Amino acid sequence: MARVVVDVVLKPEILDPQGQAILGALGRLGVTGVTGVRQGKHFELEVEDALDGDALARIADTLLANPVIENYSIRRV
Amino acid sequence: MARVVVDVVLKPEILDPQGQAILGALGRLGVTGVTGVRQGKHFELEVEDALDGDALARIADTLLANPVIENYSIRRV
Amino acid sequence: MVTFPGSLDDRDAARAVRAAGGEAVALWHADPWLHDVDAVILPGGFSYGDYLRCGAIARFSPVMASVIDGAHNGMPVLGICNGFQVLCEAHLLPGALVRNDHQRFVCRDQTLRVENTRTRWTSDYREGQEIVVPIKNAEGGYVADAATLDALEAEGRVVARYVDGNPNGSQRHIAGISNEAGNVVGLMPHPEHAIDALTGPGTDGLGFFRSLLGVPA
Amino acid sequence: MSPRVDLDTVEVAGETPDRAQPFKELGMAADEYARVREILGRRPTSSELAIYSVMWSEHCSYKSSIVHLRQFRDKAPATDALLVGMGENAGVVDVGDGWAVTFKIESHNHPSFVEPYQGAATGVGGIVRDILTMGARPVAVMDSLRFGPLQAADTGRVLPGVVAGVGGYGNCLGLPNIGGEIVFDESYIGNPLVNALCAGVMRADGIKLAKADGPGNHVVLFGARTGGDGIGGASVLASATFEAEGETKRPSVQVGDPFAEKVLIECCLEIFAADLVVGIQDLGAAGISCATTELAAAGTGGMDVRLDLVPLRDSGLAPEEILMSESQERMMAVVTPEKLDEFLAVCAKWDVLSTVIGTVTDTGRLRMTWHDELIVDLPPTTAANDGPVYERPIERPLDQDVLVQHDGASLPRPTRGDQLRATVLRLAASPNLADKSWVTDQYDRYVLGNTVLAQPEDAGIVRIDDSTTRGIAIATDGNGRYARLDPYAGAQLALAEAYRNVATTGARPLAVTNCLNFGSPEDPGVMWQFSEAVRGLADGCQALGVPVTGGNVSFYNQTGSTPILPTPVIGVLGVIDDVARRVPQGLRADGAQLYLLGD
Ligand SMILES: Nc1ncnc2c1ncn2[C@@H]1O[C@H](COP(=O)(O)OP(=O)(O)O)[C@@H](O)[C@H]1O
Repeated sequence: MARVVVDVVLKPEILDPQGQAILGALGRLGVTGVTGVRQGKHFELEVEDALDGDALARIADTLLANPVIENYSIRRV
Repeated sequence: MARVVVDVVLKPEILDPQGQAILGALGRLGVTGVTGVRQGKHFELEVEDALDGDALARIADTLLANPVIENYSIRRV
Repeated sequence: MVTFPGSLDDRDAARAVRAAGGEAVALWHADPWLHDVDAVILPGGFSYGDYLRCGAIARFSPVMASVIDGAHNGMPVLGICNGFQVLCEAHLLPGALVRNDHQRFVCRDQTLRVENTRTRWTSDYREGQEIVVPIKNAEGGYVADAATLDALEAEGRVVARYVDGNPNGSQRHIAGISNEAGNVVGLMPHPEHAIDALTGPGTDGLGFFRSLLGVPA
Repeated sequence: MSPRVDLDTVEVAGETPDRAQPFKELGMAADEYARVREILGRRPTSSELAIYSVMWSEHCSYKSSIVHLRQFRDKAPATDALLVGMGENAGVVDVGDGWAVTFKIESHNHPSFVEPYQGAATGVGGIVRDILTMGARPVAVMDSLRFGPLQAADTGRVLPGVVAGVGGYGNCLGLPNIGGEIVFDESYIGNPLVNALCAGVMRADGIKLAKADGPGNHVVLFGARTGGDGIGGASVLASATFEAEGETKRPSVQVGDPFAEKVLIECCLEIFAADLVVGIQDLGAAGISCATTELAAAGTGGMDVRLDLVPLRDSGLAPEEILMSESQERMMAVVTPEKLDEFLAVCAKWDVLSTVIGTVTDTGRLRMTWHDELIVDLPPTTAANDGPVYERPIERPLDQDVLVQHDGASLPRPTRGDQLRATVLRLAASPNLADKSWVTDQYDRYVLGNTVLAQPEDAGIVRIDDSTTRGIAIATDGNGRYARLDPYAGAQLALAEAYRNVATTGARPLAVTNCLNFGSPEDPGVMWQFSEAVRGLADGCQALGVPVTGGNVSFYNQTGSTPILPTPVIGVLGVIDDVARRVPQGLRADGAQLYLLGD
């Protein structure tokens, strides 16, 4: 058994209203020093050891991320 | 300037309908070998170097995560 | 009319088909057989709770394999709201729908301009006709890269645009698009909620369903 | 999971009469605990204590309010519209042509303060299941909200989450939101009120009741798995009995899964259409404790349950925690052996998990086992119906006279045109009166295609089905400031307002539901407000000829010793024969004449 983390983020050119809203809220809260926020998704998968990198990439590519607007990264933890 | 990643995940005992739905979809797609999925949020922050760990923890605690139902982790990348 | 678990406007869309003079046939997400229908509507709602991304899970249901085949063979397919999202996820239409720029669900009566009347779903309208149809979505902002947007406009594949205010931050005010052949249309607004002045803002939405029935298959 | 070595079985309880039990931590009074021992003739097992403590809580037993609420029955006007009265999950009203309508309003105040989005969302989910349980298709929701002043920090935290939660859950279920209220007042800082109403429609011969009839019939639990939601109290029990160290206190927050509820609704409607259940009950606040005791008490009288068969989300849950879990999106049905396969097949079609966990018996006992060991053996009526009843002290607050003396006569009044203008502008800009579309635009009012009137109308109307022209109109109203000045008249004013709002659409008012939001019942002043409000409402209903069909009481809405304004929220339901003839508000034609009716 292994744990795999897949992080999915919007491509840089896609507008991220959630990140923008957080940045705005930080400003209103008087927090200085944060100049950018992007929000993405974080998946933690429990996988059997037999599941290889290719299979994981396929899962990320077809289901967890939409490659039209998102990039992803996979790491075993 | 530094980049900080904050990952927010539901506490283990809290229901995660999204993770459940993904697990179900994987099953229907015929993907075997994934036994659990939890979905969380992933934030990428651009911060000034002066922003210290305490300030980051406060941001995570008050804005990015709801400590009643979520845990978070912070790492500089 | 496809029902996925979590579809909400399926009965409404079936009612709209009947109001336009057609016969509505219920299709179930787990059943790949299309029951010899002449056209398919993917209704609004929250298929699979819209968990993960809207439409992402529904896209893999057995019925969608048949819908994708049919669409490639020229069968008319209309995706409304969640159905539009499913069509994008299934790559039958380009681009994607993202969270509204103001981050909230929005339900309101919206004015649209119909820009392409050559699709299987819009021939009943006049080009440039302004119609009022409800919108209701949380993730209705249409996005695509600049080249795709340019191509959509150059090829006249923007079916309808928002006028009098963009309700969700959609790029270039896009409310609906079609594929190259014009048989597949995705629409964020809900024409099935504008077929009766008693229960909606008017009857402007009927044209989508009439268009389909007016053109011989 | 293997059986627990130190499981508190009925046998162990018999052998260890003196074992100390954490009844106080579970909110039970010493004399209540003594009564449980008397009923059982021994000390309760920890699982039995779990059941009695939740079933006898204020929330489930109405122990402080029941003596007052009886007036709704005693003073009920004669009507033949009532098919099911108070006491069931929701009352059912005959609206003609064989159609029946059920509706009810319920509070989810405290959970919405702790976690606004999930609290409000699960509030909607809970009331929708109440309606579904009656055999009805839910067709509309409404929400009545109270917050502190718009500028208060607490409001900034709570309000957006509550509105998003009401919308998020209701929109995802595909239920049109056809109205509600939003009111701001100082007294709700730290005590927001989130009252959700749902209405459902069925054929009058399709009413389902919560009872476990017929020995040998199966008890089926279906819907979501049981997790550690909302069992803060139960962890006291679990740790006191098997893990002295105690695990971390479990969250009291329930998380909603509207998608699971949506499929549960469709699944139940298919089950009802095929007539596959003898009785059915939703799992609400007291979870399996409530469903098993109430079903058994209302039915043949007995039930055997294998608690270890309950599907869990968290395999480490102890039996006490399973009994108290408030996990959402669960239902319990009683099914005959002949229909079981068909029942399970419908669940499978909708991907709804269903598990037979027990059997109806005629023993008069609710028995539960945990891996073959008997852990519960009690007469279910004692938990479900025979809870404690309190006549709490009542005292008109001393400051009431002073308060009422200020009748406003001494307040400055605008006399000149510019002053009037300024006053009108100030009123128009006040959050309590201003346009509410910033809230209502976040709610789907079109789904189902039957909404005939919705925001900003004073009452919502939905056609009950598109095969008929018949519709129902509903309005909710409540004014805490009036009720503070005079709770008797305040409750009547709220009733009259909702009644008028329904009547002016062209509908005929038929029935009343109510949600009574008050401070602590242990405060005699609050109890005075409560008793006066109930008396006012009961008298008002009698005078108007509309029965109260159900409702909900929410006590302990206070910060320190300061209670909220007494806030009875009243919902009135009416029927209109032809929805095309509904009367919208507003002036629709040039040259129309204005009339003032009444004095
Ligand atoms: N304020 C009230 N007015 C009338 N009936 C009430 C009121 N409060 C509660 N009831 C009735 O008491 C019964 C128990 O209510 P409740 O515990 O809320 O139901 P549930 O078991 O669905 O949670 C219901 O029939 C309800 O309608």
